[in-house]
Amino acid sequence: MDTAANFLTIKDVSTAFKINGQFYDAISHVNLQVHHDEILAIVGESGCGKSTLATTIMGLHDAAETKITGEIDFEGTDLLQLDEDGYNQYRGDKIGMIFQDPLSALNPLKRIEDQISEVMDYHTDLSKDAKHARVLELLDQVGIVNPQRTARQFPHELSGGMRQRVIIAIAIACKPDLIIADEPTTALDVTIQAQILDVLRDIQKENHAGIILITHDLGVVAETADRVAVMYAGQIVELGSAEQVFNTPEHPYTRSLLRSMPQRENENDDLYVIKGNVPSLQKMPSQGDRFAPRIPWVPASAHEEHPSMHEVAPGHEVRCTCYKNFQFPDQQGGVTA
Amino acid sequence: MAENFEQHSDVSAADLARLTQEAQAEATPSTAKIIWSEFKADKPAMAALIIIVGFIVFVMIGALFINTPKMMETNIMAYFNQPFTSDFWLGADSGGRSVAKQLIVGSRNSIGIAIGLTAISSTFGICWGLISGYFNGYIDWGMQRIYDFMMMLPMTMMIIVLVTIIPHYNSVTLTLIFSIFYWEGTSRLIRSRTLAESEKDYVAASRTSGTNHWKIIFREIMPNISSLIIVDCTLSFAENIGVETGLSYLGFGLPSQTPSLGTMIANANDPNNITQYWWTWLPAALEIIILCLSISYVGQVLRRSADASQRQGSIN
Amino acid sequence: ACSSKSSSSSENGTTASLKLSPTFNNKKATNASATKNSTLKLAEPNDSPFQGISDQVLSTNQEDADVFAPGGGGSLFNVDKNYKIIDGGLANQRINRKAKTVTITLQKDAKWSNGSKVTAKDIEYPYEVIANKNTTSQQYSADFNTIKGMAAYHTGKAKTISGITFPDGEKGRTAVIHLTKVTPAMKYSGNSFIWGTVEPYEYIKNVPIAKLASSKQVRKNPIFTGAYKLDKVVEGESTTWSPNKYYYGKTPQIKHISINVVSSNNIDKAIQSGKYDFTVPGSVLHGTDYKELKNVKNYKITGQPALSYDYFGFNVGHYDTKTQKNVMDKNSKMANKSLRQAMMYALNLDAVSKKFGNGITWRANTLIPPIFSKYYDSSAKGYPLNIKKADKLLTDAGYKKRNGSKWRSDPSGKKLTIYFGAMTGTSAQAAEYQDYLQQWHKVGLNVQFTGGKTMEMNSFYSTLQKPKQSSIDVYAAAWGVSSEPTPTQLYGEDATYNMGHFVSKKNTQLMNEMNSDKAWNDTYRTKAFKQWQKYMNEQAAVAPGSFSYNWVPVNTRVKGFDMGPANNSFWSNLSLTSSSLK
Amino acid sequence: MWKTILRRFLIMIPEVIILSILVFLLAKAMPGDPFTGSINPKADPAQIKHLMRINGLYDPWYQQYWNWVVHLFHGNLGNSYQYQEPVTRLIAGRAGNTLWLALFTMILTYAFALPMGVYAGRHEGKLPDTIIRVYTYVTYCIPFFVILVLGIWIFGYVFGWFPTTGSISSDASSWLSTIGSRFYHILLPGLLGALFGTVNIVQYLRSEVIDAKHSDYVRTARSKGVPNKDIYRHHIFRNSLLPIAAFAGYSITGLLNGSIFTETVFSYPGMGLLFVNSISYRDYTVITALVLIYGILNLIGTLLSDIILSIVDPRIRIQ
Amino acid sequence: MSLVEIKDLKVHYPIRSGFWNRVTDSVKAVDGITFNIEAGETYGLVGESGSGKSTTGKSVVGLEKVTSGSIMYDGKDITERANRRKLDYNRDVQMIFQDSLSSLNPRKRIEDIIAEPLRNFEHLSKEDEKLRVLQLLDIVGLDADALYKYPHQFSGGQRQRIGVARAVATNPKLIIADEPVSALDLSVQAQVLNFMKKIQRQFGISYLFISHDLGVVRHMCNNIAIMNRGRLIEIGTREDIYNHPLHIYTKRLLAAIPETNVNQRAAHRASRLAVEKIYDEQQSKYYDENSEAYPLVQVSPTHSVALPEEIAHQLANQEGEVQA
Ligand SMILES: Nc1ncnc2c1ncn2[C@@H]1O[C@H](COP(=O)(O)OP(=O)(O)OP(=O)(O)O)[C@@H](O)[C@H]1O
Ligand SMILES: Nc1ncnc2c1ncn2[C@@H]1O[C@H](COP(=O)(O)OP(=O)(O)OP(=O)(O)O)[C@@H](O)[C@H]1O
Ligand SMILES: [Mg+2]
Ligand SMILES: [Mg+2]
Repeated sequence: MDTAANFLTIKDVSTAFKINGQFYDAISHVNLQVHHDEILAIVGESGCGKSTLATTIMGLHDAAETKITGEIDFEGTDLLQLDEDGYNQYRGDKIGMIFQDPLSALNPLKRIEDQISEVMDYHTDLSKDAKHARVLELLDQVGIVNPQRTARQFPHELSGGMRQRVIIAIAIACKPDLIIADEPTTALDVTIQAQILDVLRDIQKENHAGIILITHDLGVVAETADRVAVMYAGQIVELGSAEQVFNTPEHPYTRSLLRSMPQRENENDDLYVIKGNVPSLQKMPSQGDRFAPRIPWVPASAHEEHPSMHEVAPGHEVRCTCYKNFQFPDQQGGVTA
Repeated sequence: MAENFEQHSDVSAADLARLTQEAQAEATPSTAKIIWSEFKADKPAMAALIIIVGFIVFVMIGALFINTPKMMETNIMAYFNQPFTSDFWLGADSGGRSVAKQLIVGSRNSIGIAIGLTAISSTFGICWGLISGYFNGYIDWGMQRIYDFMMMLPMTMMIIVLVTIIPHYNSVTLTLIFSIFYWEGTSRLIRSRTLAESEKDYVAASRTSGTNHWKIIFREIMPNISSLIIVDCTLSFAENIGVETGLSYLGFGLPSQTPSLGTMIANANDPNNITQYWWTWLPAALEIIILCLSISYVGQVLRRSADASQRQGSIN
Repeated sequence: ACSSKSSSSSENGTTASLKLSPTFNNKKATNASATKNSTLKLAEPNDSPFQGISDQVLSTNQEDADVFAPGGGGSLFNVDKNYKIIDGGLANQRINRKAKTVTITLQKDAKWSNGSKVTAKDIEYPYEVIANKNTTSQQYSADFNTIKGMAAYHTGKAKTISGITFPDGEKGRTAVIHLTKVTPAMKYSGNSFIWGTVEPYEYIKNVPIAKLASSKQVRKNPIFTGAYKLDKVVEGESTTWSPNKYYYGKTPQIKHISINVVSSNNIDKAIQSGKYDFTVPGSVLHGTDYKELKNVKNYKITGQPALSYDYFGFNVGHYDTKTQKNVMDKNSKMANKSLRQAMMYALNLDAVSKKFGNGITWRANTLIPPIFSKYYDSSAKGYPLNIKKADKLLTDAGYKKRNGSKWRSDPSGKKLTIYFGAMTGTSAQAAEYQDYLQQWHKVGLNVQFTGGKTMEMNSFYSTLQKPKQSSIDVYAAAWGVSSEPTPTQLYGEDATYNMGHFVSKKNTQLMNEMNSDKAWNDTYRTKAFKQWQKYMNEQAAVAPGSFSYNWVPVNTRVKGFDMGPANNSFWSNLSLTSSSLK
Repeated sequence: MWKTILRRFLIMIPEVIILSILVFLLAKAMPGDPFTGSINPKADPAQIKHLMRINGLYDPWYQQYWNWVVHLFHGNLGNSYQYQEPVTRLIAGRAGNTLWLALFTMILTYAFALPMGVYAGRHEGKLPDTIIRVYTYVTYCIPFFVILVLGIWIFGYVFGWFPTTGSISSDASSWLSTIGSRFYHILLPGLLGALFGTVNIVQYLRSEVIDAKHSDYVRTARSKGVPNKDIYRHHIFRNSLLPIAAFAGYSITGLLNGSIFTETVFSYPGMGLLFVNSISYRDYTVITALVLIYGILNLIGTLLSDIILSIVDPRIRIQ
Repeated sequence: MSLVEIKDLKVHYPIRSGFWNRVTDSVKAVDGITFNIEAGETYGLVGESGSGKSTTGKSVVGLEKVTSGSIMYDGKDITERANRRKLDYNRDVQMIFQDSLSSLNPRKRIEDIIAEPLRNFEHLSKEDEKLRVLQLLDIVGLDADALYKYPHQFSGGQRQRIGVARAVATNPKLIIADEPVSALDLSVQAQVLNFMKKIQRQFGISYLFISHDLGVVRHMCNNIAIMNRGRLIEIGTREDIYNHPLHIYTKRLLAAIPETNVNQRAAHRASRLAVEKIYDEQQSKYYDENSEAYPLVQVSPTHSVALPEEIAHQLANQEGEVQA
């Protein structure tokens, strides 16, 4: 890939939360790059650290309660070295964020227009009129039919889909280079979801932005993502282009996820069930493959002690060597544990 | 029908005892235990709890040994006796009556009023709030109108009027009069929580399980707002200890033969007493403050342990 | 309760242990600037705002009288130290025993504070207001019926009071009152036949009498005949005054007077912090206050015996509503004189007064307060503590402890429980009442509070005023008396205020004697009063409780203070020696 | 919205009627009558009976009630027995005092409570927060009148900074000094009332601020790059102040209750003191009128709260 | 005879306004729907948010006051409370809720939660009851030590299974499952879906399966009804709906399902946009003048669609041709 387009580089980032006075890693040693003009999807089960990664990039964590290490290189600056004011120069301006719950993410007492133009107050010196015009333009851009009217309304007067569009409008108001969308469609209907994803894609094309799309819906990923990072228990376990991940998934976790999806092919069969649960932060194994307990039939020897990423194809990386000889029990022919 | 289950499960009557035992070993501690361990962890809270319980017990037992009519006899020679003497540890009041003894009996009376009032008004308020919050329609509408009406009544005025009407009023009637007005806060609080709680699916689940309304209200919803109830009760208890003081000050309090913290604090209505005869009112005032602070501290802990069990809910 | 041995009373009657003088002889020189510009600041201790009725005819309470006192209250007559009417006031009075008339003649230069003349009609108008059918005044009493035509006017039959005439016209200076009888009481101010104040007829004539009490003329801009005129009333709170240039008497010497109502809880602190020159004489300060104020720097305590007394009443009968007379019941619980006496002897009134009264109150020995120095029977013994005597009296009368009981039963052997009615008041009073019960218990009488506790004032009086009641057997109460001490209205056969219903031929006769023809002779009248006192003391149906001082702390910057009744120019005699309070 | 307000007023009518009957009956049930209090040898019992009769006090209660209602419709609440003037005028004279004091207390209460609550919420768990919370607990525990009595004693008498009685000093004459003196007289009671009244608001506001701090829209604002102080100014303060604004109406109830104590301690001639005096005097007309007025004020307070809330919070609309 | 026959069911919520706060309008949450649920089958109810699916489900289980129409069970109309009580209706018809946490009383132990319907309907002895609860736990794959724990101590999937255990405790004939898996992760969703199928096989339960996830519905249901604005738009077998959708609304829903086949991403998007375009342009053709759905018209023994008769048949024929 073109390294020049490589404007965000996450190097070895770990984020730990303080629980009962001790720090536990919610994400550990994440390495990731985001390019212009691409949608990078991050998928994984609930609690695997997707949101934590997003909020770490945005610098939204309380310094006293979290410990963040590593480096986030954004267009040559290490974001993690910035103070609050320095961060504010980036937030909203160069990095926009879209949240999951569109109702609570908007201030219930402010009109839509004020909430959108607030971003511009801090990052542009547009006149009042110019801001107003820009608000209408943005609302139009995210597919709101009557921008004039919506601008004057309050969040509770809008439907869920419209609210999510407003949030997108806020996120893109200053044409950021990076947009982080944390489950932007989970709360929405399929039809609206499709529309929102369209809007996201259009915006990305228009602004040449890079988008980090966080979701746990593999369908959404398959439809929109250029590249995919699969996360499990705070680690990226597989990273590659959408084609690579969906057509030739390697990591047992990715393969299990795909298998547990109801699809035309398995219409009448039982679905595949991944054994066990995602470990909680406090119970995270300190070494070895974190997914190993959930595929107990794979011999321990197949796993690395300190699993690292292995490139299986250009741009396609997989954590741990266990992928090499992983098979589902029913495909194995009797080698059940 | 039972066979139906037998067919599909390996569990049979033979396993019952063993499985029950296994389950018991894994059983989650009850809320009471959680609260207790919270207290054990928090030393000041423990101290507060000991103060409250110890004090109440001391006062209740102590009052038994004091002959109230005798105590309330005037002793002219001891008129405003200084405190810290062998006869009068805490001095004497204008009637030469021992402040220390009055404090004990008065505390008993005031705490009795507080307990009675809290019991009556909270029970009533809780039931009212639960019922009005659970049912919608005419029941709720009617109850709300009555509630609105009660809210309109100027409380202090109404109490004063009632106090003047009741011919032989004493701590029991006083408690009852107060109860007429003191359920409103509780009922509002409970109602709003009940409304929220009734929306939850577990209530619907109970209804589809054939549980009747009353059981749902008192066995399903009420336990879920129990932390709120506990906290509300502790706080109103704290508030109720001093509830008659204001009335006593205005001259509508308990009869002088029935000492209470209120009648004692009301000694402060005379600025002379404030400075010169401080022992006639200060101990009672201090007692109220210490008791109330302790109770609110305990309330804090209760609230915290209630929160804690809610917090556990979000950690899977 | 171990005070039984300390019987401290003197053998002969009682006197205040404390001697207070009604005057404060300040020898300091008056500072000129003080006279010119400063304000005399007075406090009126009272728990509620005053009501603001400046008119003595309409108002019944002391606060109103007090805050409007510098205006002179429209008072007609000057008096001597026995409240006997003398010449030299706004008007002079002549009684004609033969013609049965009283002639009242105004001073030549008697003027209202607005400059208009005081007229004969102004003397008559109070009677109209008092007796009017629609009046709000509470002052009308049967005694007024001795004025000719008054009853007819009162019932509305007559338009005017025929018995009051104006020899030189309504605008003149003389009014003559025609009576069906004249009594010696009329010689004294405060009697219940001749009204003692004037009303500014011209000023208020357009206000319907029913509305008078709420009118501007009475509340906001009243006019007066006294030394000072009203500048401003702050409703319920204060009045301010300045000299009345139309005043007929001695020229007032102080530029401004302000009178503020101060809650009785706060009065001690207010005086201690030097906020007021003195409390309005006539207002009430208690014994507990005295303790706080007696040693305050820059204040001198003045005082004189109050026009009031505390007493014990025994319920011995009922009021017959048909004949409108009180009737004694021979069989009533308290009918036995020995019982009543014994109960009085059992009380330690001296000790109680000493402890709670701080010298401001003392045990009363009779039912006429000592301010009436002429009538007061200083030799009366009253009821000092004497437990032995009480026990003996009871035992002799057959009240014995039977069957090992703790309590005495009545002579017929029945259980005896006596109910004591007392009003809820200060904590000191509560302690006193409690003490009385204890004392009675000591002589074996089972006395209990009616209803188990002290009674709220309203319930107390409404119980007592029932024609027949049995819930109160003995009660403690107080009377404030008029400056004319004839006790008929309180203890007469047809007096509704005779709440113990004690009646006897002798009593009626003794009281009649006080105002009989012979009583025009002062010595005879004095003798009659003393005899009555002796009789009442002996009967103990109404027994004296305590007397008290009416006392006032006076700031030492004040000069010319004399609260005695003979000082008819109280307000104009006052002056200040410095411009600010000390 | 005015329709809703009007409807609310209509709903109030039956409540007020029931209250009036209730109060009327209760007042009559009190032992004694307006004239028992004036027992003294100067007043003749016969005359007092006469006064009772012409005042209709011997009529059956429904008759008396009916007369009272009829008069009410003529704007006449009857005459005070104690003050011998029309109740309307009497109360009009006192109401101003009470309402001024209440208003002033309310302003002070908010002036104290808002900064305290916000500060405590913002610095949750720190020392100032702890101090503020202990302060609220202590004031919560101490009966109101104790605060008043201690206050008047310390600041009124010991230091002598404030007047201790009345609503205006007797020597205020000019327009300016009148206002000044009135203000000076409500200063101490207002301050003490505020000291007491802050408790609820502080605690409520504190938890609102803490909630708002952790809310999603604040997170959105931070992700917009809004500096911290602006987040507090534009988002947290505003949003947590709204529910407090609605308190204003409800706090009328509390202030009116408190007025009974404040006015008694400060001998401040307002409606509260008038009520206490009227009770012992059995001044029925005044008692009835005052309870009714307080009741109606309570109702208006509630209504006011609802209206304020619907104005400031776009989510709530009275249609 | 069908297990449950729903006929012209309407649930309207009143909207009050005006001076006297009178009912001036209503939200037609469910506006005249008719369908039958057969024994042992899974009936899917699909639609956008707010289309009235939950309201329908709640009406069937008796939680919602029905405005008009009937729900016949066992020959009785159970929209009446008395009939429900007489039949012990909820013993036979139970419900599984979307939010597993909120549907389990957080203050009750698992034993009491599962035993609740037993206590109301079966009145077993203490021992029998405990045994039954243990069996149920075993059936839903939970250990006996769950017995004395509280709901929050379980994972989402486990909680949902507890909900199922409660629903099957009285051996019901019909379970209303209102979006039982939409809050769950893929892996847990698989677990719960498998499990629901399993107990259906074991106990012969019918499901009314409410969801807006068409992938899940396809996996679970034999018969599917599409709901839109309180009305039924299309009813058919899985085959009918997924392969021969007639109504544009159905087509639009189907087109919006994200496709996991990365390679056909572009094509899929194009077809979706095409459907979307038709939907926007031809609204009037598919809805009546009040933009409400037409009454259902049967186009095949299993397939009905809410369209005017001729258009329906015309479309059905076109479909057939395309197939052929
Ligand atoms: N502030 C916090 N303090 C402690 N633990 C936290 C905090 N925030 C998140 N966690 C924990 O960190 C882990 C990762 O959480 P995160 O929210 O990033 O997951 P996620 O992948 O976004 O899940 P979901 O799909 O449910 O949103 C979880 O186990 C969560 O419980
Ligand atoms: N109690 C109620 N009062 C008024 N309207 C209601 C009520 N309950 C539901 N509605 C309305 O009825 C319509 C149907 O609601 P319902 O919950 O049945 O939809 P749904 O299809 O289940 O939606 P979702 O997929 O969001 O759960 C919605 O427009 C909703 O706003
Ligand atoms: Mg997340
Ligand atoms: Mg739903």
